[in-house]
Amino acid sequence: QDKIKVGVFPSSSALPFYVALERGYFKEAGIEPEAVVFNAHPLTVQALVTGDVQAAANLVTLEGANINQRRPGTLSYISLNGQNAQYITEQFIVKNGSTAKTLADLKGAKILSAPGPANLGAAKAVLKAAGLEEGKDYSIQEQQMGVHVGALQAGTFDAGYTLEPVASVAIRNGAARRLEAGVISTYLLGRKEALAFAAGGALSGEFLAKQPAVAARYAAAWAKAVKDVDTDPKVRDLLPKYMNTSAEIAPTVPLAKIVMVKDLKAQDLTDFQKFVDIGVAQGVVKGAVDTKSMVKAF
Amino acid sequence: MTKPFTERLRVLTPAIGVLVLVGIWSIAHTLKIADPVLLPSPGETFRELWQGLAGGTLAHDAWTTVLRTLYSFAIALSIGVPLGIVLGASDRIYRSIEFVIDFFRSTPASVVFPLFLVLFGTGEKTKIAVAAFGAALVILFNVAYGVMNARKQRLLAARVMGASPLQVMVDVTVWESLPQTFVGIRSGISLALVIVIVAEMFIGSTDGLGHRVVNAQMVFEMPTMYAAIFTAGLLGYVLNLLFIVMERRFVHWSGR
Amino acid sequence: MTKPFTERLRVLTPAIGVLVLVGIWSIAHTLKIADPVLLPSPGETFRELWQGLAGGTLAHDAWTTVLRTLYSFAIALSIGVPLGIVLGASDRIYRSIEFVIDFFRSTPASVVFPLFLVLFGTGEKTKIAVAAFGAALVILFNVAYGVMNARKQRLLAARVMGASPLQVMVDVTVWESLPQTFVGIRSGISLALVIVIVAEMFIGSTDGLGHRVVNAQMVFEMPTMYAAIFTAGLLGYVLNLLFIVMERRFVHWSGR
Amino acid sequence: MAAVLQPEADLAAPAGALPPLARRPPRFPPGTHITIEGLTKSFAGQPVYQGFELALPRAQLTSVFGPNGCGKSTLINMMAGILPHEGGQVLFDGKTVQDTRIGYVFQNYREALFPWRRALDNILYPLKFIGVSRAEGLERIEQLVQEFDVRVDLHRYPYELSGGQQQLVSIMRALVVEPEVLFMDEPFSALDYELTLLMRERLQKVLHERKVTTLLVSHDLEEAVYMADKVLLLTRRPTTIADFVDVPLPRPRDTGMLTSDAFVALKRHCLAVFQQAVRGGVPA
Amino acid sequence: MAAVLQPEADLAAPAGALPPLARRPPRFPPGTHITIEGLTKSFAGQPVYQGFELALPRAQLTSVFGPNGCGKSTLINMMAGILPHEGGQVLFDGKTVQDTRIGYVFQNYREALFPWRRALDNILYPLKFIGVSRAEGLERIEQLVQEFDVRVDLHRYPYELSGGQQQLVSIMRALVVEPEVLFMDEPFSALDYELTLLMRERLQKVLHERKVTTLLVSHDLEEAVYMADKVLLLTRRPTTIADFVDVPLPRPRDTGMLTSDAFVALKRHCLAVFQQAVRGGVPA
Ligand SMILES: Nc1ncnc2c1ncn2[C@@H]1O[C@H](COP(=O)(O)OP(=O)(O)OP(=O)(O)O)[C@@H](O)[C@H]1O
Ligand SMILES: Nc1ncnc2c1ncn2[C@@H]1O[C@H](COP(=O)(O)OP(=O)(O)OP(=O)(O)O)[C@@H](O)[C@H]1O
Ligand SMILES: [Mg+2]
Ligand SMILES: [Mg+2]
Repeated sequence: QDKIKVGVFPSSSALPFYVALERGYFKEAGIEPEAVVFNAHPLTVQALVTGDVQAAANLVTLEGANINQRRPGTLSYISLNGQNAQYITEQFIVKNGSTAKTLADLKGAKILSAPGPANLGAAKAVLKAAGLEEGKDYSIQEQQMGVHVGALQAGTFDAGYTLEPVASVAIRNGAARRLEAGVISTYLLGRKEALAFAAGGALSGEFLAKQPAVAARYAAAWAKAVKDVDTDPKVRDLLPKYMNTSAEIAPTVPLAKIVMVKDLKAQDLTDFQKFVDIGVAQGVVKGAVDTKSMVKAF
Repeated sequence: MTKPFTERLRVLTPAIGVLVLVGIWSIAHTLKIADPVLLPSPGETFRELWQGLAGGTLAHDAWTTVLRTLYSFAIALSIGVPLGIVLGASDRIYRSIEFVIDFFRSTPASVVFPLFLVLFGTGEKTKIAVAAFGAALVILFNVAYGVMNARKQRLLAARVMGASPLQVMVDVTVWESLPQTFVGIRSGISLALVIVIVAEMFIGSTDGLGHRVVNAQMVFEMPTMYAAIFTAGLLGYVLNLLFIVMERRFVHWSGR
Repeated sequence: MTKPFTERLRVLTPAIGVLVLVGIWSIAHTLKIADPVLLPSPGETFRELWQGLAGGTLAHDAWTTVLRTLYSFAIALSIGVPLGIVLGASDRIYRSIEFVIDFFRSTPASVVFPLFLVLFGTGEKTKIAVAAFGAALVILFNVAYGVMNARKQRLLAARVMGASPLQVMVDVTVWESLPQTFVGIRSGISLALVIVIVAEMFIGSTDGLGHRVVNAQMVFEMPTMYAAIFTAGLLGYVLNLLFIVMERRFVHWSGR
Repeated sequence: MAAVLQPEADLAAPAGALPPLARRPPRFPPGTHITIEGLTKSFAGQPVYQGFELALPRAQLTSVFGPNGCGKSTLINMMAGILPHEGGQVLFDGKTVQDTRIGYVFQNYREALFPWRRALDNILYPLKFIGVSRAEGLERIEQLVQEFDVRVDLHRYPYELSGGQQQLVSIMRALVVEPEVLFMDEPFSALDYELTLLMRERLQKVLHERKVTTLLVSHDLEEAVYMADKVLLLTRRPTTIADFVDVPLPRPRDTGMLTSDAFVALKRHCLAVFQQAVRGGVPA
Repeated sequence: MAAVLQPEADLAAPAGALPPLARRPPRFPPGTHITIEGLTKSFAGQPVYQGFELALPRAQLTSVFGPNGCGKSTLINMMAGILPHEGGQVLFDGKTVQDTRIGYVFQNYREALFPWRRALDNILYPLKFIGVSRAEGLERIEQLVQEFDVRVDLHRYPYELSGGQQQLVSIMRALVVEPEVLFMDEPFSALDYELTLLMRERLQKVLHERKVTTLLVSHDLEEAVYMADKVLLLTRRPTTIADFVDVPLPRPRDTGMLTSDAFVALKRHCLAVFQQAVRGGVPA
């Protein structure tokens, strides 16, 4: 059994990891994984750099692009989590009782955003695309995910650019209503059905180089789990146990579309490159990155 | 006449604090100063607390946090007290490294997490190390002050009796700084608890009160969250209480 | 003979601390104890620091943070000192609300953010209020201890001269607790800075050192991040220095 | 306890064994200023005073003379209202100590000075409670400096002064308020030879002239008798009055008196009483 | 400075005005135990001692008598090595104070006791530095208790004791180590009448028998002369020696001696010198 430490951000996008763990796919592959939970993405990247973890279950792609830009070959994605209006992750919600029907109706609103320059940048870019100007038409402020529901409930903000499963919690609690989801695809990638690959499962470059065979076995187990996630609704039972999702919303909470790198189509690769380029343009990623160097197919 | 009764009542004094806190909380809840969804009633919270402690996982999370806190506090104590005494004894040396102490005292623990992750890896060690570091600084700072403000006459008395500088330290300086050391100790144990919880929240963890708070917040289980917070505060008080009792025992002479 | 020279050197003592810190940092960097991408060299960082202070936004962020810190500290001081004196003067009262003080001292600021958000909204006020709250607790705690450990004889002397309880407080207790008050003040200003930075990190903010640290961390601009952290630590020292100087002026008698 | 019960007992008087109209029986001689009734005090369960009774005459100086640890400091601390007692009461002309202007020279004079104030400001301090202006205060200090030939730099902080200088400052602080009642607990113990003589001579004159009721604790028998109108001789703990001796020597007194027959006889009497009292009693 | 320059001056001697072979001129009489050379000290820029020179004879008791603030405490603090001086040196048989077993009764005896130790443990404390076991220490204390008729509960904490009791504890702590050199700064100031007499009598006997070199600061002239082999009379600041008087009275002495002609004459002489010295000088 090869021991592998996997950095996990406790949210639904870590599902393949827990599926592979619970269904014994790792064990079959001769891998004994240890989950290392991080509540901050930069710490996951750092752990990959220092070799504290060999893999990440769900690492934000812009973070990955960033570190690869600075230190080429730090990590490679083996699967990507795509999101759009169907596979809802990012979305605008409005507080209960709001009359807004489209993004343009957010004129004059106080908006909260998921934290971090990437999220804030995306929210602003989307609103700009919807014809709103920051400062004049709306104000926006980033807030920790944990306070989103409360802030909308209390009416401190009128609307929010937020992520799943927080949005589902807010909606279920009656604190908010979904305004529009999949906004990155629609407004930034330019096609409603395009997948925005905002996160994915990754392996560290060092791990890939030193233990290619183990990496391959890990990827195989991972692929099996990804398939289950795509096809088997029962995997949702794992959400409450590991991934900060209450049992009530687990059956219905939207999940991203998880795709193994080898299954990515040409259009997907283009969309991914475009997604990262937007990050570069916003200054969230330091410089241009060729996304092909960031992914590895198994 | 009424003395024994008042005496008996005195044991209950700390309970007044609890009552005040819960009272304000109840009022805030009844007046709906905050949305009831955001701030649950004390009743709900205590039900949650009781269930969590009796059968649930709260007891386990609390225990994990306590263990981490005690570990880091023990380390902090064994570094902070001796170092504080040594540094406090020499004004020159203290002034020369004051910068480092004040620097790190003024830097949030969450900011130094990355540094400690590099040094101590991703396991338990980092959480304990950061908390120990923070608490040690506070203890050191207080002890050093206690030493610097020690009554000079008593140090001289020991020296004149033939005590070596080391013996003066052990026999007099330590005692003279004891009241201040207890301030440091109590600041330190609270800080250790705070940092452990913050570490559990932000470095990520699979147990502990910080983990519980973050999770409850994510799924918007406010009673669970407040039960965890209340447990944290309660632990802080109990840990402090230990040292309050010790202090009353040992520092009978302060101010005399 | 050599005195004037050593005297002149003494002014430089605090610089030793800076040298020690930067020295360790350099060595760590040179030995590659941490990956250079994670821990930049002091050189890089200081270049970034310099540019940020000279033309960049670092100066603005630092200034914002300082302003918030000073506001909250001023509030904390004006609450903590009087309350600490009043509470410390009566053992009974202090013991009765000790629970509340220890409770909140042991609760991380990040945990009470949601509560303060509800009370103070999302603006500047919340950040300042949380920091003021945390700092006030620490100041209060220290002042109360200072009062409780005051030399009894001096209080009696004032009373016998006809001072009312209030006058005894103002004329003696305040002074007797002054050394401990300064410990509280210095703990308080550091804590205010820490909480302001944490608030800037976690409560939406568009400026301030905390915001800068978080953003730099997200985009992996390590020199920017360390420049911001270094600025924070430096601010902490400078703010402390203010009170070190004041303390030396006012507390000439401690230990006599 | 006694203090608590007193009013009750008074109210119950008609039914009790007390003579009906004796609300305040004239137990104390006329001219009494300070009355101590039923004073009770113990430390760690061991009594120091038990139902202690004393009347101090107005405008006279009473010397207190007793062995170490018999409770002299305890007594004047209780009288001055800074040490709680378990029973009994101390009244100044029927008033409490709060309504009386007192001066107090602590035995532990060092700790009683405020190190954050210069000597001068230490002396001026009590004046703010009796509404005396700073200018007037400085004048009074100037007068004291003249009177007692003070050669201390009053602009220094107490911890920069020698032991005797500190004690001198402490004495000046007690005198500057022109007290009605003055407590002095071994006030000359650290003063030099000449200053002690000067102090004794001037002080007894000044206090007599100004009609200050004074309690002086002293271990120097000669001093105790020389200064006094009455000498209070105390026994070991539990403390009782061994004797309360009148000193009917004329004033103003001078050093010549020290060798007078009357003085020597008084001294001898006091010493005899003291020695007998000391030999008895139990160790504290 | 003087201390620093001394060796240099010695080396340069052949070229200088000093007599060539006089490395250590026999300036001090034989039998000298403590030598003070060129002692210099100032506070806040104002000199207390300037090139102060003194030789104290072995196994004798020297009383120091001088006005308040002249620097008596300062002098013995410097001798005991707890106050730095700016120049000069103090040697005990050519050794430094570190190599000498000393006892010290502080003028500020309260602050010098450790409130976290019971009186008994305070007295035992210095014994650990001279390798005396606790059992032996307790024996010594028992002896002291007998000798000085101590009636203090030594199991109390210092702050539970009266002023005089604290001072007594402080004296016992200084004596328990059986010092070679004993410094006492107004050691009897708070003791009661009888205890003072007892202390004087027993102490002068014990110290003489055990050949302890003693420095006693006292403001009581009678006491100073009665106890002393030599009386050191100091002037006001800047402090110089007004006189260094021999007291050739036989030992053991008793109170009868106080009225002897020789004693009275000595006392009168000392007083005259003192008064002249005090009248001169400037206020501190
Ligand atoms: N806090 C205390 N706890 C216990 N005992 C105490 C306390 N304070 C004083 N005593 C005891 O009370 C007695 C009286 O003390 P007090 O200080 O009044 O004596 P005194 O007559 O002033 O003696 P002295 O002449 O030595 O100053 C002493 O035996 C002392 O031990
Ligand atoms: N820390 C200090 N700063 C300034 N002056 C000081 C300091 N300590 C002492 N002095 C001064 O030095 C002089 C000598 O003080 P010292 O205590 O030696 O006097 P002393 O002879 O012991 O007097 P006393 O008989 O009153 O105890 C005094 O005039 C005092 O004011
Ligand atoms: Mg007394
Ligand atoms: Mg002195």
